[in-house]
Amino acid sequence: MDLRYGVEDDDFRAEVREWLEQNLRGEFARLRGTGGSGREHEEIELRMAWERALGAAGWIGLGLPREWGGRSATLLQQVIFAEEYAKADAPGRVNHMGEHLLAPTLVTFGAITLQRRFLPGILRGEELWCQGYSEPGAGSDLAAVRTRALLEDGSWRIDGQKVWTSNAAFADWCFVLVRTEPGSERHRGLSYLLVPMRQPGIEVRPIVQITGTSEFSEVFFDGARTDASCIVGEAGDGWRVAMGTLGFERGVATLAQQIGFERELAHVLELARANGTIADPDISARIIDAWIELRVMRYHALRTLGSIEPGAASVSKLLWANWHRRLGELAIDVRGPGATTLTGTPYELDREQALFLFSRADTIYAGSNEIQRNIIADRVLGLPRR
Amino acid sequence: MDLRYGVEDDDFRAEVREWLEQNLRGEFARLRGTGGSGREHEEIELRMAWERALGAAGWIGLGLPREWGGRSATLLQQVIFAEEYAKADAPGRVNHMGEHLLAPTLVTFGAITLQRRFLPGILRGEELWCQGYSEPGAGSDLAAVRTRALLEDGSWRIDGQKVWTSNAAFADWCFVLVRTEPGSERHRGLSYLLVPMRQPGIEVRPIVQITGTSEFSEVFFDGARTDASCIVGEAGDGWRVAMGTLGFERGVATLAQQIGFERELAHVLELARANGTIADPDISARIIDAWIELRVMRYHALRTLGSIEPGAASVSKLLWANWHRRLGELAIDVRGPGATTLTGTPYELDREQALFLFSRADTIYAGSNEIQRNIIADRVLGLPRR
Amino acid sequence: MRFEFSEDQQELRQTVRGFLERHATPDVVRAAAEQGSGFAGSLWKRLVTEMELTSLAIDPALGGAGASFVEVGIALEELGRTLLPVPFLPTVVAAAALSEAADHHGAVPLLERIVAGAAATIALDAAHASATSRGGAITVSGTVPFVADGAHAEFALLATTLDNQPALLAVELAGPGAQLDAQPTLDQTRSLATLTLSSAPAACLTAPAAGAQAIARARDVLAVASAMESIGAAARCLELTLAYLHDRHQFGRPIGSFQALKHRCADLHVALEPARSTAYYATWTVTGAPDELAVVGPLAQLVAGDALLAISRESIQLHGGIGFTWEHDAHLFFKRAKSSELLCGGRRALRTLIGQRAGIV
Amino acid sequence: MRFEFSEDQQELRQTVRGFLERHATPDVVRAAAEQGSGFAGSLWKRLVTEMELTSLAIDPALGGAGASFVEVGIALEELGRTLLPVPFLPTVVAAAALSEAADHHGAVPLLERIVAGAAATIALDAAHASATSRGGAITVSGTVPFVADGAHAEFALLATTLDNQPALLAVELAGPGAQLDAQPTLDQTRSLATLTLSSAPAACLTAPAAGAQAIARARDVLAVASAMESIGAAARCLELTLAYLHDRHQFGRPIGSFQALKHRCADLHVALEPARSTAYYATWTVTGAPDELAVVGPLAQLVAGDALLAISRESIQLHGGIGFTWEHDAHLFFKRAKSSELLCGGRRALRTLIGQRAGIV
Repeated sequence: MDLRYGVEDDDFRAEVREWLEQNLRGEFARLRGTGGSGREHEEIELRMAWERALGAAGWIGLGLPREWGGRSATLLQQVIFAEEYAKADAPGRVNHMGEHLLAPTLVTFGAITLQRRFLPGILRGEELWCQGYSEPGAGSDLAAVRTRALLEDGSWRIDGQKVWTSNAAFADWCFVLVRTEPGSERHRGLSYLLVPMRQPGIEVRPIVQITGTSEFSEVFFDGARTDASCIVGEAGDGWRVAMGTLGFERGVATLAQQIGFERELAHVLELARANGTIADPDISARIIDAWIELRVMRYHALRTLGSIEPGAASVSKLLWANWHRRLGELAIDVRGPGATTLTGTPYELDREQALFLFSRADTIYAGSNEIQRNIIADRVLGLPRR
Repeated sequence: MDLRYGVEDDDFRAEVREWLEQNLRGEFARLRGTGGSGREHEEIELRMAWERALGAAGWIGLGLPREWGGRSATLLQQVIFAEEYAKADAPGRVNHMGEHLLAPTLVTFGAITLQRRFLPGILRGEELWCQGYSEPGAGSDLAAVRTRALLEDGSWRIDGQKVWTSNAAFADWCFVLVRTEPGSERHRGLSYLLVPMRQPGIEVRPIVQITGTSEFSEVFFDGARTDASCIVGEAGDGWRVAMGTLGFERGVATLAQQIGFERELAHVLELARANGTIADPDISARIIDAWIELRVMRYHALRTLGSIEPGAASVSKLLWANWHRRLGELAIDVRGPGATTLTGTPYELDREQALFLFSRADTIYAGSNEIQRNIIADRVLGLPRR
Repeated sequence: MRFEFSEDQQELRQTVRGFLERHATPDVVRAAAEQGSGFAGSLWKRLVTEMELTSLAIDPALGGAGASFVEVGIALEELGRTLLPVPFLPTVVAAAALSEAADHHGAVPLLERIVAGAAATIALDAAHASATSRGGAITVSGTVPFVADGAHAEFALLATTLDNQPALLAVELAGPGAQLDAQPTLDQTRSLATLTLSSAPAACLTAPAAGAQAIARARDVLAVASAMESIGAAARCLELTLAYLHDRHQFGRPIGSFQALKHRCADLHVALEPARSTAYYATWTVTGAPDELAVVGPLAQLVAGDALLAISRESIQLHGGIGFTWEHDAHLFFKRAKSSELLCGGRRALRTLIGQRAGIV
Repeated sequence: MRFEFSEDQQELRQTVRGFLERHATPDVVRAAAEQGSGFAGSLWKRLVTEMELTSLAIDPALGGAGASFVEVGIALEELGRTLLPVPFLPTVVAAAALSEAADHHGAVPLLERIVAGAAATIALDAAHASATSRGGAITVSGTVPFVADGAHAEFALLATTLDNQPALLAVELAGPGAQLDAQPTLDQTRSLATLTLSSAPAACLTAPAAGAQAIARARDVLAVASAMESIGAAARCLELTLAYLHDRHQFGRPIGSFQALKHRCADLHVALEPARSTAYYATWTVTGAPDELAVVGPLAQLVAGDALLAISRESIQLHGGIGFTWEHDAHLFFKRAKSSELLCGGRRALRTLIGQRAGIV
């Protein structure tokens, strides 16, 4: 057990910091603080340009092997990059799905032709991806997927509907879980297809959320097409591939996310000091508790960094989602009665109001609290299923 | 809606108060505050004499029809009696089971011969009862009862084991749920027998609790006997009779119990003022919350008094059990570090320590929190079973 | 002693519920909230003139129905179920305050206007404005935030100081020196405005020594009204959630059959029902036991608010993704819950007030 | 950076766990708790002489193993699992404080006595006693409550004032002027005593200006030790509970298959594992990052204590009736949890301390 950073880590950190400082300038300067959870609608075009700048400098796909265009960076280096990125308040990434979910999936499960075709676009920040997993009838129960695809004349024809898709409005491609064996049930007969978004058979309808903004969309497939080769793994093997996707994160994003959380908490504290609510013992206790829990999350993320144990991701998700939702409630309580009115119409939210409302989704998306508890009970604690 | 007491209620209250004042004197004076939950071991003999005094004055079985020796008292009068009894700090009743569970069961389901045989003993305070429902393998799942009884030579022969029986050590009789049809399962084939406790076939072993005292016992039946006539309802009809028993209380005891809760809370407040912990915002908040919740329980008990709706008793049980358990935690926190040492050996607890430890049982016995939530979800909210 | 509502009261509830189920549909509520700056104007008119709901507890001599506050509470609860944006709550609390000042100069004509269909509002934090009298003429100045339904009311009852004494004043909102600015709201089913007063003419409704008590009592009545509204909203929100748990299937069964969700719903029921009992008790004390109101009013507001917050919070979670959409009504209940809590000064302030009035702290 | 324990550390854990599983069985713990006034004497002797656990982090020059506090933490965690009543925690915290005062007069012989098998205790609330020096001789007087394992220790480290300056003193418990009264305890697996000092001779272990800091640091090390002990107890308590949920059948299935219970157990796991991470991190800071200790020590104690309290509380509930019996071990964990919380001054005091040290309040 030794929790100090090595000299090479410090050097790497200095390199990242230097690059960010040199590049978050000029027109990119106004990207600081934009995008991210609840603000995906901000500065889309410029954030795409920024993604390409990151790619050109080799900061995308850090952890991928050099032969794939990555840097073969260690997990700790990936954390350092993500932490420095967050500390610089650099903008929310428009291609999180492509870099962190699809790229490792292609490396692990994809044919070499698919790797050659798609990895460069991701690593250069030029092709953006979205995820097509959930459906209206398949949310927590993902295996109930009904969107279907059939091979016709050398290409897949896709019909159905996906929902809760982030960034669908500007993504170039979508990785989609579909049923390719008619009549198959549950986890069997599913396939993992790569589908171009810009085609007549696809319609994207934004979902307006309780914040009044649109973070997610519905995606309708009506005779959409993709080439027969655009399948990751074998036909029928989609469940295994999709589940593999969920295991790649291994805690890097969690540690970086905490930098943003620290900033949000600092802002709440500042506000409580400014408006005097810090003198309320209830408010000060909740702020200290939030600070404590954020430290605890950090220590826990450090201990479990790289863990592929079942349930590690579930513990992490429950921790941060509940913490962030409580922070939203704390922020709005610090604001007090003034938070009942808005800064403008239509439904223009300030920082605390947006945090308060948007954080209600944290415990629902990307595996609800309930699903995470199921996973922990079944797979970690080994409690009997019946 | 009119929440005032009528003149006749005030008169009745004055009569009860007067009698208690005149009679909790002399040797009975020292009974004030004895007995009750967690202190059933106190002053047993004298409390039995007190029970007979209550019976002689006609205060037992108030709600029973006059033809059975009761007073045909209204529900509100029963509440008034119980409240005044609690306000006088009169001792915990040694025959709660007989008066409030068995007596109405006999009136509703019992043969007239059984009513004639057993009601007078209960109403005179001369025959004390205990309840034989739970078993080691049948706790929350009462229908799993395995204690068996067979008719042999004009009497029932009973073999098996009951557990969590209050007052088993001094009760004269026990009402027991047993399986009388060999091979029957679940709710079928059960019968409700009345069994004399003082016989060679019965052994009572006290269960030591986490308080170091014994509130409950195990009761072993090894060829115990009772007369063939000592069955309430038909053979095989025991489940219906036993479930009927659970519905008789209708909120009277709940309102009286709150008088004792008020006294306990007042004591905690007094202690917090004396030792200065009331200045701790956390402690004062918890005391105010406890006070608020106790008022809420009172209003709710008044609204639901007499209710036979499914779930009313479950809501009431959850409310008071959780409240009382929290009060135990509050009491010990008000005591502070001093509560880590005892006043004497072996394991002599003071008031707060006893409250803290004993109240852990409140959410378990008489239908655990989990069972109450099941009842509410299934029978009140109508949520689907599967 | 009987806790049940009388037959007349039960009939009133059925009548109001039936009317609202027909007319205050989710679409109507939604349209008023999103487009009408928080005011379902035509429906309000029918509630006032056809149903005569605002004059329920007003003296029959003035054209009212002469009922107790229990009847008003029933109407509040039923309106709470719908979240319909109408100025009912401030109007009936104003009517209650005016009725208690009815022997005082100026109250009677205002009550008659309410009977005739006027909406009123009430602002009870005396810190925001102050008044002076000169030669019998009173003028008031100040800036009063968060005036409920201010934009739809004809006049306001205002807690303030008159020549440095606490007093309850009446101010004409369309009169000289009064300016209302409607605010966009987090909870769109609740209309709020800022009232700016510059030497606006006002009438005083309280005797010099009685102002503080009248203000305190009006606040407690407001607390009860808020409790009843919250109970209605909480009950409706729980019903909608339970219905969803029946309908939504995942893993081949209705999600309402999953025990973890069942137990959480049971806990919500255990939060709601005692809060309901408390709110009912509190409505009775307004007329039936005025001495108890100072404790029971805030207490009812606190526990009813807690129940609504707990239920609406869980409602979003139990609905999953759909509960997080603008299109679904779950967020309307949640926003109502939180804004109610914020506007009453927060749960901690209420608790401390109760602790003080109960003699604990 | 690596968070995992080294191979040596993992081996140490296995060795200690193996020994304790063989010898510190529930029966042994029970007998010591109920009959031996909270002291498993013969097993303690083996832990100290055979396993040499108390000298793990003592300088090899004095006969210790020269390990870091991480190794001590591992032993604390393993002992925490058993609830074995032995004076390990106060002895190793005293050893840590003595090691930091090792260049000071008097510390070395005391460390050598610990290596030779002596138990020590430590009392860090300076308010209970005061000392004066006269001609180089120091005497201390006062009444110190809640001295952990006082009855089984040879000497005590005492936070106090020496001539009005904060100082850490060593006092011989069998010496003149020192009287120990063992107290019966709520948590019978924890031995407590009251120490009465009447001009007892004492040795000072800190330089005049360094006393306050040494006391503060000893308190933070104590916090870490308590955290590790709590984590061990919490983990064991959860394991026992999960095993029961597997074994106990009701309604024809193991009760651990009921989803409401599963979700509660999942939440307990989510309380435990991050608290474990925090406690491990804190043990590392004792030697590895002393600057962080002042915040991380109390923080670890707080969250580990919370986890133990939550788990042991739910353990009783999840066990049902049997969990409420004296015979079952569930109550031992619960009583340990609550007494740990009470003895550290309560969760609120800890939180406030952390808030101050973090610069929040």
